[in-house]
Amino acid sequence: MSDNGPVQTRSPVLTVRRVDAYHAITVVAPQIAERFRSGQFLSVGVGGEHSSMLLRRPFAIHDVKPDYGGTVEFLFAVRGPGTAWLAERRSRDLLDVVGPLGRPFPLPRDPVNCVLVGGGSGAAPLFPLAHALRRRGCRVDFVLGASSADRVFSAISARRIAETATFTTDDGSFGVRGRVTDALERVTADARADVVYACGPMAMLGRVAAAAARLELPAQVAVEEAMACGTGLCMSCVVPVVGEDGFTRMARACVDGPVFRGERVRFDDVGTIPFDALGAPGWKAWSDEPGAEGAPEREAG
Amino acid sequence: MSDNGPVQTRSPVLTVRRVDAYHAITVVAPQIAERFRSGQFLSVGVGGEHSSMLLRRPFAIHDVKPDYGGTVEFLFAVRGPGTAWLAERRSRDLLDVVGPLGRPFPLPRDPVNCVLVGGGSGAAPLFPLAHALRRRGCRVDFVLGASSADRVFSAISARRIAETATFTTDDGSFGVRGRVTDALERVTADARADVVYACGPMAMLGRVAAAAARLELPAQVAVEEAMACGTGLCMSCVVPVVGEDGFTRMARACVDGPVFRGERVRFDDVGTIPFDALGAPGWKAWSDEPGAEGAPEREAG
Amino acid sequence: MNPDMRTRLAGLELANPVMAAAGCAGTGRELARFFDIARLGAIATKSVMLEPRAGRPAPRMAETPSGMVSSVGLQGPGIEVFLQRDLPWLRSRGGTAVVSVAGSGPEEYAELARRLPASAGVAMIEVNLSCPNSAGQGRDFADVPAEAARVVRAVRGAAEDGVPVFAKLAADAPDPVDLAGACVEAGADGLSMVNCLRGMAVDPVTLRPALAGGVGGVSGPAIRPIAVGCVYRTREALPEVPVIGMGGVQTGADALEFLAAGASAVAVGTVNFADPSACVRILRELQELLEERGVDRVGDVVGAAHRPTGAVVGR
Amino acid sequence: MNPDMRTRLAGLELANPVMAAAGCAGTGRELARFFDIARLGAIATKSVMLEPRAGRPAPRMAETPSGMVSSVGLQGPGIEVFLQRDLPWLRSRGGTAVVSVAGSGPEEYAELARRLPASAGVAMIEVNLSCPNSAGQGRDFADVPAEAARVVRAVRGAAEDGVPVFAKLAADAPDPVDLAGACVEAGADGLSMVNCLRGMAVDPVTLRPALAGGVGGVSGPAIRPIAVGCVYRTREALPEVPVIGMGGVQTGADALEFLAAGASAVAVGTVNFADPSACVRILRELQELLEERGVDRVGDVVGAAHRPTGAVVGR
Ligand SMILES: Cc1cc2nc3c(=O)[nH]c(=O)nc-3n(C[C@H](O)[C@H](O)[C@H](O)COP(=O)(O)OP(=O)(O)OC[C@H]3O[C@@H](n4cnc5c(N)ncnc54)[C@H](O)[C@@H]3O)c2cc1C
Ligand SMILES: Cc1cc2nc3c(=O)[nH]c(=O)nc-3n(C[C@H](O)[C@H](O)[C@H](O)COP(=O)(O)OP(=O)(O)OC[C@H]3O[C@@H](n4cnc5c(N)ncnc54)[C@H](O)[C@@H]3O)c2cc1C
Ligand SMILES: Cc1cc2nc3c(=O)[nH]c(=O)nc-3n(C[C@H](O)[C@H](O)[C@H](O)COP(=O)(O)O)c2cc1C
Ligand SMILES: Cc1cc2nc3c(=O)[nH]c(=O)nc-3n(C[C@H](O)[C@H](O)[C@H](O)COP(=O)(O)O)c2cc1C
Ligand code: FES
Ligand code: FES
Repeated sequence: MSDNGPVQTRSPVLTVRRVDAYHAITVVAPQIAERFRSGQFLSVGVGGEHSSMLLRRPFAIHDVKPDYGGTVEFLFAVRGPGTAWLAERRSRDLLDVVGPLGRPFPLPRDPVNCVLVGGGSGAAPLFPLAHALRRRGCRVDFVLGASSADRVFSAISARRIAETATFTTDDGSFGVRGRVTDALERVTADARADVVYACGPMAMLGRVAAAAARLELPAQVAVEEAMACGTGLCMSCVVPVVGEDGFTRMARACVDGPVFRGERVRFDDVGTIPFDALGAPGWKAWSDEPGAEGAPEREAG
Repeated sequence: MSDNGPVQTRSPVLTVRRVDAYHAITVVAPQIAERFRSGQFLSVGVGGEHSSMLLRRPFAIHDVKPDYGGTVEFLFAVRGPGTAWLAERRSRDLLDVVGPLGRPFPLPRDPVNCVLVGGGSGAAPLFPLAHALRRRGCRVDFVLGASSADRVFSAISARRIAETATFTTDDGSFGVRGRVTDALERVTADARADVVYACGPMAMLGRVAAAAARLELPAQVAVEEAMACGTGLCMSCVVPVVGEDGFTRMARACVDGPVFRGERVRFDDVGTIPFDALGAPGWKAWSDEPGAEGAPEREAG
Repeated sequence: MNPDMRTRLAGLELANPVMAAAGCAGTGRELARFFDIARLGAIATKSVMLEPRAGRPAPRMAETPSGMVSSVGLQGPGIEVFLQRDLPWLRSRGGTAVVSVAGSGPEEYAELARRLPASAGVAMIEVNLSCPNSAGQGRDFADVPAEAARVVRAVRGAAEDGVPVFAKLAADAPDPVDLAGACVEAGADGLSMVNCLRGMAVDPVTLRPALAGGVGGVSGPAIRPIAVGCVYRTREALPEVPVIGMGGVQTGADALEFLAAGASAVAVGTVNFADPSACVRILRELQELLEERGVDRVGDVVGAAHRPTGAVVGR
Repeated sequence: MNPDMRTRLAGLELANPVMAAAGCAGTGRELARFFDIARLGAIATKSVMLEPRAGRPAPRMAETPSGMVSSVGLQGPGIEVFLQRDLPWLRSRGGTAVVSVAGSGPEEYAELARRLPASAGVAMIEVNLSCPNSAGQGRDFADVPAEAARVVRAVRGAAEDGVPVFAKLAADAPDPVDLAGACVEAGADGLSMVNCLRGMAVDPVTLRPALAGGVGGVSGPAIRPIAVGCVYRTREALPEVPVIGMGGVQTGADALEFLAAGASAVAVGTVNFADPSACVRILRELQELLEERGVDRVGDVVGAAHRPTGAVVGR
């Protein structure tokens, strides 16, 4: 309906490639490519027309190209039956794709210095972000972490796009042994960073957000909460997020996010309903109720 | 387990062809090819690994060849979601196939004259039967009926195999306008028939069986009752069949059939439990109970 | 020849029989990004309560074969915000609003009903008696006919006369038909059936319940035969009572199945998650099916499964 | 390191926890064409009655999303033929026989139990309380705890001491946990759960009920979350009572899900129709999963979902 909202398409697969531990699928989807802004994701129906797998699978959009009117690429690791099915697609197969979904990364107006931190496949949305930042004259530095070398994401293109690219692996099989946060302070200092962008597992994001706060840097984080619909309908993807009015609400990662301001997400309380969240059992006991009008549903970011 | 029982295989598709209104799929399945006798069928899992369509689809085996160690062909019309999915298979796809299933057509010891009557896709099992009969020196004459010309099954090979081939269509678009039974008396007389074999919709089989009885010819009919398992487990495919002891039992078309002696099937009572069937409400009131030992479960044929 | 798709639910006429089910259509805004929500017969809103509610912790959902199990716990902004923000928005887009209400007792339900007059844009009140997702463990309203009747009576008493009140029942109530009868006697103008069935998934890695809430509600195509059975048996017992049928509607053929079983309208729930355009697709498919059959009015197929063979409409 | 797959069901030890479910495994002969039935933990026979029974007219079955709805009506040869033909055959092939019984009242159930001693090769009697497929419309035994208790008491009284008696319950009993409690109090040594849920499909062409019997029983993977939920809640209420879990078991992971929820064994029903080798495949998959997790004995995972996080066996 709205011109920059998501669209649903039956998109032909252009290519399916292996990239280290990942699979990359490119689909022809001009309307998605045209609307896309970095940080947004798409969702794919899996299992075919008579699939017993009802729910769509969400994936970050990794690349968008103008070929064939507009193509969109996503990368994924085989994890369960849905991704296993996707890995078996061949070119010309049709995929049911919805996108672009979610709020994009906010881009700075000025050419500032940006450190981009990614964990595992969570690095995917940072690549189009890096390009967008570069187009605005920003300096980009990468810190990419993974469990092992083959899960480090697109090391070569990271090196190509960024001023510097630092890699960490849990087992030391590539780059520095350790976590992305171990390298973060040095990289932000060297780069004279003005802002941190991060995407990856929730625990990593929590550590990055905390580190950024310590370094007094603003952080934009893109969360990967399990999603059943990806379109804001089902309320399955909630995370506790502090709104501008100071109240914590259970925000939907798919439409209120996936990008939030780092300090707004209550990472320690993810997977719980904080006792002081709006509408938690007994929340009234301690708080002044926010005015009805003032209550923003989209409190995030 | 047993050497001539059915097997379950993951069989690669060799070819998918269109034949008039039908699709023909040939799979490589040496163990099925080797065990096959005409009149038997196979069943195919549809929709892929995570299909919401749980039940296998049964199809008559139309042809068996020695290539690639043994191939098996079945023909089908697209009818619902399962056959639609099958029609989209390509060569090298794997199909989950179980076969051969069911009791085959009994073959005469002597070189007698056989009239083979088929309706629509029901003609499929008559082709391997015709070959088997010819190998035994039997005379074979075909009567094939269908709703319209494009549904007449393999007219050319029927003409090639048989002494004569007569065609009937409901709309007169091919052969004689009318039903197979309209042609049956003439063909059996011309061919000096000793036996009638038939396969097709239940109503047609009923008419053929009645006509054969009138002509005092033995008839072997292969029924196509809806099947959920095809292996005798589920009791969904029952038809009322008179056993050798004179008692009617609800026989399973998939394992007690699909081939029955024509006069044994109570065609008028298909879709009911006849009041005098073994175990029907009140059946005891009128009948002498058959001895427990004497009660053959496989009363058919 | 386009069939006449209008359908009646007690006093209410809908432009067509395809609705979005409560809790599966957001506030309407989310679906409006994919199609014009004024094209739907109606939209049932997420069950609203008096107060804001944070719901259950995540994980709230797990996929199951042809369905899912969920436990959201009625997260919502409360009636104030609903009346000031969500309902006016829905009306402004031409949506027909079936407002679903949930309470902790007859008084809370009644208070909600009082605040939902036709003038606010309420086309119908749907009484959610049986949400296994709600925080409490007991489901007295849903499981005990007398309790359900108390709630329905309270709502019917408090709601405006012109606003039909439908009672929404779960498929795993001890006896859905009994419960339906009790609700109708207590003044329900019609029935919505079915709500989710209790169920659970175990996480294959941790071997713990997959949902934070432990037991949740099963929905989606998996429950369709159970839901169709409930509608069929209720129609048999209460042939005059209008029913909104739901539970796994995925295609126009599924909608037709519910109509034939006795529903006057159908609601699409879980399938919206899988296919955000599902409601309008299903409406189109249903219309095509009716056309193919030569049916003039959708009402002609309602309850067709109860008529003797041969008396089926169309060809 | 092969995990120890033995499991206990009251007095009975099974070689492994994978069984074939009643009415879905024929007499054993049909499956024996695909694998050695002695490899199964046990085979539950089609519920046997005193007299031969012709069952319901066809159509008896319709496919539904990830499941089916069926109404066979307990077609079977009666106890005489069963004892003279089917049971001896099963024993001769080394099968462990769980004999399912169905009757029209406590007396008939008891009479059946009397004729099923251990010496005839009966490892367990399963009391089918709740077959929506049976000819009568009422399901009193299955729905009313006191009625279920009467039947179980009669069977336990009539059955040999050494033969465990399990009560088989439907998932859509008004309160499966209540019913389970009543059965155990009446002497049931364990529980089999779940039997099919009432449901129905409408034929898309005729718009009439797809089954000759109208309403039938829903089974298959579609009902798995409902079944797992029943097992979980029963285990919570009756932690000492052994349970055979069933309802849509399709893979080893599904079997593990039931075990974690509290079942000591699982039975495979509808999936046998889809995959005649399912039972042995599921057994193999389960064994592999336990191996991967480093589990020594299958018993260690039974009820794992009830233990606090971290107390889960294996890694
Ligand atoms: C916004 C977002 C972006 C993502 N981007 C990527 C990406 O670029 N590359 C990539 O490899 N993965 C990404 N993921 C994770 C990816 O969606 C899951 O790996 C995938 O859904 C697993 O499906 P499955 O059937 O293989 O696994 P299963 O575990 O069998 O899935 C079962 C169910 O759980 C859900 N689920 C399981 N894990 C996740 C998860 N981590 N996140 C969300 N849902 C989950 C599935 O959607 C499905 O509904 C992203 C997730 C989100 C929310
Ligand atoms: C022994 C036997 C041999 C057969 N041989 C052939 C053949 O050679 N060529 C051919 O075109 N068709 C044949 N059929 C019919 C074929 O099995 C059905 O057309 C097919 O199952 C339809 O599946 P669907 O998903 O496309 O249709 P749907 O109607 O959507 O199927 C839904 C369910 O109904 C069952 N079903 C529907 N129609 C039939 C039917 N006529 N017979 C059995 N089950 C049915 C399906 O198996 C499935 O479980 C045969 C049937 C039997 C029993
Ligand atoms: C995530 C989710 C949330 C739901 N929330 C509500 C609700 O708030 N009120 C209500 O009456 N029903 C609620 N339902 C039930 C649906 O409206 C519907 O009755 C049920 O899911 C069956 O339909 P379906 O199979 O099409 O989803 C919810 C269902 C789901 C899956
Ligand atoms: C065709 C069919 C016949 C059945 N017959 C019986 C029966 O005779 N006795 C019984 O206790 N359960 C019977 N059941 C129920 C199954 O044993 C099982 O409890 C139920 O189907 C759920 O398991 P599933 O989903 O694995 O099939 C039958 C089920 C089906 C589908
Ligand atoms: S995934 Fe459904 S609301 Fe976010
Ligand atoms: S199809 Fe299952 S017994 Fe014949």
